[in-house]
Amino acid sequence: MLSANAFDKEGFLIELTDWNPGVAAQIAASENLELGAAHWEIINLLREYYLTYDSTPAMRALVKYCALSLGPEKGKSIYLMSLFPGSPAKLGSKISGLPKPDNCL
Amino acid sequence: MIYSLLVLSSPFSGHCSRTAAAFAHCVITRGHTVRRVFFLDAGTLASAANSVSAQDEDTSMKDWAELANQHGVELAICITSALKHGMLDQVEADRNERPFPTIDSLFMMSGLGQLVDAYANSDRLITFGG
Amino acid sequence: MILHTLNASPSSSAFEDCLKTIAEGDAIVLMGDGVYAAIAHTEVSRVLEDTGAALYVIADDAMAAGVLNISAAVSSIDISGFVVLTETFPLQQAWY
Amino acid sequence: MTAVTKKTILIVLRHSPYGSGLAKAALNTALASAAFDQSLDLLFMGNGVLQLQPDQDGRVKGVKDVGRQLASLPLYDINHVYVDAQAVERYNMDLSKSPVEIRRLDGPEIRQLMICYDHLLGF
Repeated sequence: MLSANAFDKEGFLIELTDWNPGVAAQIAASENLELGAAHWEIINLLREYYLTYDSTPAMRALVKYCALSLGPEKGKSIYLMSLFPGSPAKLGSKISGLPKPDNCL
Repeated sequence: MIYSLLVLSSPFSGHCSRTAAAFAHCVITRGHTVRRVFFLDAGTLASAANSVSAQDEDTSMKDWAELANQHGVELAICITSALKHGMLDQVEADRNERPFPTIDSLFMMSGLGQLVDAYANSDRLITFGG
Repeated sequence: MILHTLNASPSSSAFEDCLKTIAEGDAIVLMGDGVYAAIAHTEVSRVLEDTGAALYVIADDAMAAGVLNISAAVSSIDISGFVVLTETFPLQQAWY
Repeated sequence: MTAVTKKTILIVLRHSPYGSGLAKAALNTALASAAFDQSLDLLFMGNGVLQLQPDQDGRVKGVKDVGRQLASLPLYDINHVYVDAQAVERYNMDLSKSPVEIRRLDGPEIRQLMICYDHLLGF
């Protein structure tokens, strides 16, 4: 468990290198989410996206990336919403230990 | 016609930022509308509330103030560029745990969506860079 | 038709890129460091004339730079004149 | 955001990736435009072609890698990327492994392209 001061006011990790699967579960719990296999599939994809494109995806890019990697059924915003309610790109990125998306997008 | 301006120039090098302000005034004088002035990259420094210039040098701030106060022109600064350059309003100062705001209240912190909205709804987009 | 605005010296890549796209019927407004392209009897001013574009310089910017011997092919305008050009030309490309 | 009318825009990128903030500003403008369903294309001209330099690694200097970020453009449905053929030649660039599809244009073709849009955004 990381202490509260490892996170900023919005719950994003301050040091990205602190991230590990346990931290993901901790962030998810603070958002009232329990991570299952379906969540982990997306979390791994988000981390792969970050390594490939050096950026945190906006919703449009995340949906398309999921469609390309996991097939059309999972490349839908409704599917991502069911796993990460509200704002899937933002919440998913937060849990996956990605940098906060650019404010301007 | 409806105009929008994109200002990329720093107010501290060259004349371009001030030219943009003068341009906006002339656009209004000629009977057109300025939908928005959007400041991006080094252009966001135009909002620096605490910038100190030599007493005998003009700054662009009073030109922007006149546009905003007398003509109601919206002065929008890109939040990502602004934060990088140390330009924060009260909300961003609080959110990013900085001690105080640094931008003049004439300016509004905005997302790039406001630039898209500006050009999508304008007959002319005039860019000022360099 | 395109209204080009040049805010960089004649030795810059901005100037080079501008020349690559400018055509007869276009207009160019020289501003900031771009005013040096307006100096009379230079290779650069001849190149600009050869484009067939209408040439303008912002008078204040030229004055500030000490560019007084402006090529006869270049018209001096104030900011209001610049606005008038943008009314005529639907597209502006900023080179800097 | 008010209801957005759709415009066609060309973003003209003319500066090297790390020499200024302009490459990043242009990229973000492109992504925001795509997010709000505008019809946009990209033109890399002059030194701007250096943004497409293969094997760049901004991470070495602790900054975002412009090349890798550009590789995400197709995921934002930005599919038309044009380059200034003369500039590509000047820097002897190999664009064969580019993650985005690129069309080379000479000077007159660049001008022909530019006049097809509602707005030009020069970065």
